[in-house]
Amino acid sequence: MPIKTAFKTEIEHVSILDEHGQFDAKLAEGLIPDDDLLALYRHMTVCRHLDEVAFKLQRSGRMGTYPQNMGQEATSLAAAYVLEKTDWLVPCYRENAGLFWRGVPMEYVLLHWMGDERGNAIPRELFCTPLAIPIGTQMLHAAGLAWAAKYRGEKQIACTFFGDGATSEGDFHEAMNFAANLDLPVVFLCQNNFWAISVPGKIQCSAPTLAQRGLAYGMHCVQCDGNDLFAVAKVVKEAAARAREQSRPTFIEAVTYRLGDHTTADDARRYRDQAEVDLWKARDPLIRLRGLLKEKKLWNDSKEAELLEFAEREVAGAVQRAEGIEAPATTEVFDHTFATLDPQILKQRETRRTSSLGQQSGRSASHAPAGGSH
Amino acid sequence: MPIKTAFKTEIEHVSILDEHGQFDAKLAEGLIPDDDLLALYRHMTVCRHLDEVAFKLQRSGRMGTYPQNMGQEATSLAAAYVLEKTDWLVPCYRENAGLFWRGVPMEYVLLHWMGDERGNAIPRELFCTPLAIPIGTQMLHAAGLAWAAKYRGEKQIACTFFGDGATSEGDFHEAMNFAANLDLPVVFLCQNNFWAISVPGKIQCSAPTLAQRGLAYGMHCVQCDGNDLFAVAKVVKEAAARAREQSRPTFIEAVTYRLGDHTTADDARRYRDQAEVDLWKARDPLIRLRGLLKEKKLWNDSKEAELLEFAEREVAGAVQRAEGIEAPATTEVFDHTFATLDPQILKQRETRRTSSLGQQSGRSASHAPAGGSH
Amino acid sequence: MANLTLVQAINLALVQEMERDDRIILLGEDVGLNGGVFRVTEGLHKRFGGHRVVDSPLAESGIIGTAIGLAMAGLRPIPEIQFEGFLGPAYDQLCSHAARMRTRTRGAFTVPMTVRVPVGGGIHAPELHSDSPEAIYAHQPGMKVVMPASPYDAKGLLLSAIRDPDPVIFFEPKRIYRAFREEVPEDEYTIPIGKARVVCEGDELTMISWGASVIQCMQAIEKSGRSVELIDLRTIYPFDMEAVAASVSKTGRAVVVHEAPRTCGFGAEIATRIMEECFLSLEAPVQRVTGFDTIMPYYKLELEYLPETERIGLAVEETLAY
Amino acid sequence: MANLTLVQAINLALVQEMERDDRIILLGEDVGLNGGVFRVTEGLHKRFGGHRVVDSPLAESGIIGTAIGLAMAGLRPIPEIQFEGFLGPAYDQLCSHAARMRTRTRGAFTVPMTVRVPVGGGIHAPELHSDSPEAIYAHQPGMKVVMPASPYDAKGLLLSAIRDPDPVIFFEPKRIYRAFREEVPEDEYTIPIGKARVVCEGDELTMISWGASVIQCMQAIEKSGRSVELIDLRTIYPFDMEAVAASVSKTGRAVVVHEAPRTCGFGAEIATRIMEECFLSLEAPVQRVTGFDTIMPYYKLELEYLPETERIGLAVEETLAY
Ligand SMILES: Cc1ncc(C[n+]2csc(CCOP(=O)(O)OP(=O)(O)O)c2C)c(N)n1
Ligand SMILES: Cc1ncc(C[n+]2csc(CCOP(=O)(O)OP(=O)(O)O)c2C)c(N)n1
Ligand SMILES: [Mg+2]
Ligand SMILES: [Mg+2]
Repeated sequence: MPIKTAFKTEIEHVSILDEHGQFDAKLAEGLIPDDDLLALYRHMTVCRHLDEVAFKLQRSGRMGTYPQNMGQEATSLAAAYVLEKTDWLVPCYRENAGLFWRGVPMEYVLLHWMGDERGNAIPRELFCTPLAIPIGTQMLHAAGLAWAAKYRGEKQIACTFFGDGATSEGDFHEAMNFAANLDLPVVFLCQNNFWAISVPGKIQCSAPTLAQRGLAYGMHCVQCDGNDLFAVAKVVKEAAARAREQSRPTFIEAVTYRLGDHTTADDARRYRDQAEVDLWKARDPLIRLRGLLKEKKLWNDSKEAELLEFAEREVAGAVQRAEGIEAPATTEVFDHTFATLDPQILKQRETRRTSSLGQQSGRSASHAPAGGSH
Repeated sequence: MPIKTAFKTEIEHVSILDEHGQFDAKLAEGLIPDDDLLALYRHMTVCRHLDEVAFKLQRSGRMGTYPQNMGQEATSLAAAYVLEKTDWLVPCYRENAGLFWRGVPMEYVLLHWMGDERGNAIPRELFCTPLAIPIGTQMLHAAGLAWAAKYRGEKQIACTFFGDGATSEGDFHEAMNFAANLDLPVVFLCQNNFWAISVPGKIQCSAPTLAQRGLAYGMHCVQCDGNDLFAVAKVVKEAAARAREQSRPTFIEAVTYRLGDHTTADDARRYRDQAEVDLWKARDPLIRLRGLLKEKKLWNDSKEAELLEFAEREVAGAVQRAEGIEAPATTEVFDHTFATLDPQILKQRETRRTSSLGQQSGRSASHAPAGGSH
Repeated sequence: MANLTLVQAINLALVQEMERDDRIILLGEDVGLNGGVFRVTEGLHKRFGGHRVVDSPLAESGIIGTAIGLAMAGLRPIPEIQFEGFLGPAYDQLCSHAARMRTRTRGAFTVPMTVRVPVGGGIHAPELHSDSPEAIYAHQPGMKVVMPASPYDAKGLLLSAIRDPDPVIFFEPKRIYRAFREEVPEDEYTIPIGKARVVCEGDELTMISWGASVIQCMQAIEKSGRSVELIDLRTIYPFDMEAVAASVSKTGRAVVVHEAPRTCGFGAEIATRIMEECFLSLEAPVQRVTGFDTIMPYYKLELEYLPETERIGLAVEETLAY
Repeated sequence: MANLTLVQAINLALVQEMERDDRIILLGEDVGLNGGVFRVTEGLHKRFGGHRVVDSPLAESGIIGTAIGLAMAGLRPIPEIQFEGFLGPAYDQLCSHAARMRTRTRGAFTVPMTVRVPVGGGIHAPELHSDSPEAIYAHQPGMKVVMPASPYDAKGLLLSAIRDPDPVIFFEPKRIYRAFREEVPEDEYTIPIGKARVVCEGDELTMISWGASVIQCMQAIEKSGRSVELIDLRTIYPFDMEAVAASVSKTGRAVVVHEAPRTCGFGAEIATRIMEECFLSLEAPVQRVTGFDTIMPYYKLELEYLPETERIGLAVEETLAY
């Protein structure tokens, strides 16, 4: 036959606990015990509260630009929940819930947005890389981290998070392609929230699904409801197994939505309809989880009130720790450029000057009459 | 249903004149009249001869590194044949056949490989961009050229050529994504010859087909036998129509093979089996086209002998013109940096010097005793 | 004549030039409905439509690469890169293609494109939103690099850049996007690329700077009480060596101020050229007041990094005392 | 002790260091079976296997980006970029990540990676196979830049680079890959990063260069018959200003030679530093003999572009006559 089929495929969409409270108990079987469910709900609530507090901190000049995570908490949290504690989390900047679950202290993320690199000094034993500012670049690091584990024969994998916008960058493609062709144990978790600042998803990907990005690499790919803790847990768990056992990557499109502005520097009303936001408010992962917990008789209003108080205390404590840290010393501008500073940086460090005359006698350079080293 | 199908697709493979001489006359209908078929065969033969001559020129030191096109002639030729004369051809460096068909003088390509930029000064009315050295970068220019046509409301489209290796570059992804999401009239024609220098195709794309790269963008994609003039003509014709009429891009995987080394600087015996090469020698586009012509009683051995003589004359003429051109003037190092040279470049041009003392009095700078502008 | 910020002056220049020349297309991330994250393209989408003010995919190489194609086809694209820290992914298209196309093709193809990029520190922004990569692009032959330091200059230089037949990177110092206003004529005017501006005259020392640092220089000069001639370079490449040499020949002393790291910053080029051309007039070594040879810190420490009034003032004193 | 070319010396260093340290992984285009397009990794794939010598996809950002991940995990990747002209696509990963990781994370993550890159012109190669971008990376804080000019140095510097806890770009001047041989000890030895080599002593003028140009300098000096001290920088960043200043303080005159374009080339930094530190000893302005401020031409004209013996010789004469 001169015209034959060269390739044929299908992509699945997974949903377990939907926006109407429909719950597929069979698919959910064994995924999340009730105790954990409570812990996860509490965790999301704390994260949500952090967003509110951070917003106010920014508005009152106590913090720089901050990107709210509001509405997207379920995705990174479910992933962090099902992964091993030694699997790499390679985030972008809307993964507070997952990072905190892993154990990153809340004040680290606050410090980052307060313009302080100490917020990135995440203890290595947490296996989290710092928030990534240049979009689309960190997935390559995830591929390298996973590669290192494979090279060493360890069963560690890497899970990397990014947005719909990030999938437009060339580095996204290269990361997916390296992982697929070199058989690297990576989970690529795209949080499709339909917007990249003001640019709608169709400008980033006009295909029917974002999930099909993975087909380009012969990678297993799947779409799930990103506001559904169970669905994300299920697909990430399967992807992790595929990575751990077969050293094969997976591409996951988690469909979600950011309920807030892009960052505190943004005003989303300029480019999107309130109707759309309202639609997604109804799909909030917290609401549906609370609904399920109530249905299961695990939750009630007084517990909720208690939880909110707890969240306030937690977040207030983190803010206090972040704001209470001593100001960074000016020497910090220099000290981490290299493991060992070269003479030139040492001189700049010592004198705080770059002009050669100013570098001749320490901090308050005298007006030396003679030139350099002669 | 909690697990449903989010996406479903198939990709076709098109073959019309296969390596065994099987010819699907129905699919071929109206594609290439017999007269043109003869002209195309002649053209490919000339191109093939050029490869042999160029190889010898390189070996005898009369030309720099040269990439033979041998075995891949059908792909770019079929594309150039079905496109309008005003459609952009945006090549890599194995598209001699297509470029010459369009009208690029053979000596231009020779000059390029002889280390002479004049080989890139392709008259604009030919709508061909110069050979691209950095792999994977030119597809973005094709997207821009096509975009400009669309912006102006012209029915012009762009067809860009690249290898399997090129599809690993981030720029490939960005070009495909821009074209798909901004609805640009581009034909992306990948010549999958299974090798990127010594690196096998599976390292560039481990998916079952390269064609499915296009699925990531919701782009129409198709695979064809790249050594089959008819198949390529058919898919490019359809892609061109899709571009011209609907302003939609297409991704084509043309399966082919380079019969020679990567370039004259390469020795393919280091990394690939002769058996593989032999297999593909039997799939040579020239052989099967000659077979068809003979079957159609349009060709015989004396015509072939005549043609070989013609090819020798053609190529010899081109070599003569390329070698006969006057040496480039040293001023050429400077003259095209900007439309108007700035004072600094003018001074460098005038003095052929970069040292300030040497720039004070023309070519043979005197040993001026005094410094600069005082 | 209106009293405009730098953002408004650029917006005005874009509006007027787009009215005049329909070959102009703006493209970039969020340049459309949103008017750019700094609102420089505010209102243009509405005025000129989505076909001329195009929200692109989030891909800097793609933005520059397609703009190169648009320009090769004869249009006048004005791509915006959202922050200078995201020029990196476009480095290859800029340096391997945009800057080389005319030379490569002996003029058969050219790239008349103006790349708009906010630049520099001092606005409490996140990482990679505060760098100063002008020297990187000044080192690339075939590329012009412009950086205005005032609303008036911004409009005049942008018009020149857009009309230039070759690629221009137009750096917009974000620290002064809204820091002050200036009278900017409604009428069309251009400021030639390659010509510096003498901000204030003086005969004891020449200070050379560009972009937002010019403001710090002005403050330092005022504080110093000395007679310093301040030159705002306006164009980084090709830079106005004539103006610099004329001034240093007069003063015999020079200080260069920029935000980028010192090593291989554009200050090195200027200092060397001064030495080359004014050797016998030089009374003191040319001094560089710049960023340190370290990574631009997160914002808590950014003012420790940037060349501020005090550091500039010290360099002036030391150079005069030499 | 064997008489080796630069290619062989690097190959030997890689073999020995890979034997010693199994954290080392080589990755890049064609580095495997093919042994690299310059055969620098010849035999390594066979010796160490495909898991340590990895043919990567054709994607420079991917090569550097994954190498960063490998290094962050504690391995010692040695990515190869096939030609310096293809560093462009990796510019962002190098400058936004590799160079910044230690500073960004206050040392929690580091990138001990050595990027091998053939560099420079003079071998009749196609476009973008003959450039010299060392100044670009010297301007990036957090990045070390090394360029040997001899087989002996190549081995010793490469070992230092591999063992360095921070990212190093190791430029290999392809013009002298096989141009001459030198005795290279089998035994392990290192040459410290940041230390220059005095190639020949002299007291009339100091010449500073690096990479393949060192050979041109030697020829020019011999022809000149003058007493010129030639310093081979060996490391571009951090460069050995002490050695340069000591020499220029003695000679009072200096010429810097490099292949890259003049504007913002590393010569500008050296010339400025000399002026800053040896101002009162300088008898003449430091001269730069470099590539022009134009695109590196295709090979028919490349020798007109590169700083050749004659141009260097003229600069020596003029500087001495000043
Ligand atoms: C390389 C790069 N380009 C541009 C930006 C500016 N920028 C910051 S966030 C953003 C949008 C990201 O969209 P997406 O990936 O969908 O993530 P989301 O914010 O929606 O979670 C842009 C353009 C950047 N940070 N990095
Ligand atoms: C950006 C870039 N990286 C590396 C190279 C070196 N190089 C030249 S050709 C080539 C292989 C190209 O393979 P493919 O795209 O399949 O084209 P083919 O040569 O097989 O036609 C490589 C790696 C290059 N020219 N540009
Ligand atoms: Mg998004
Ligand atoms: Mg190929």
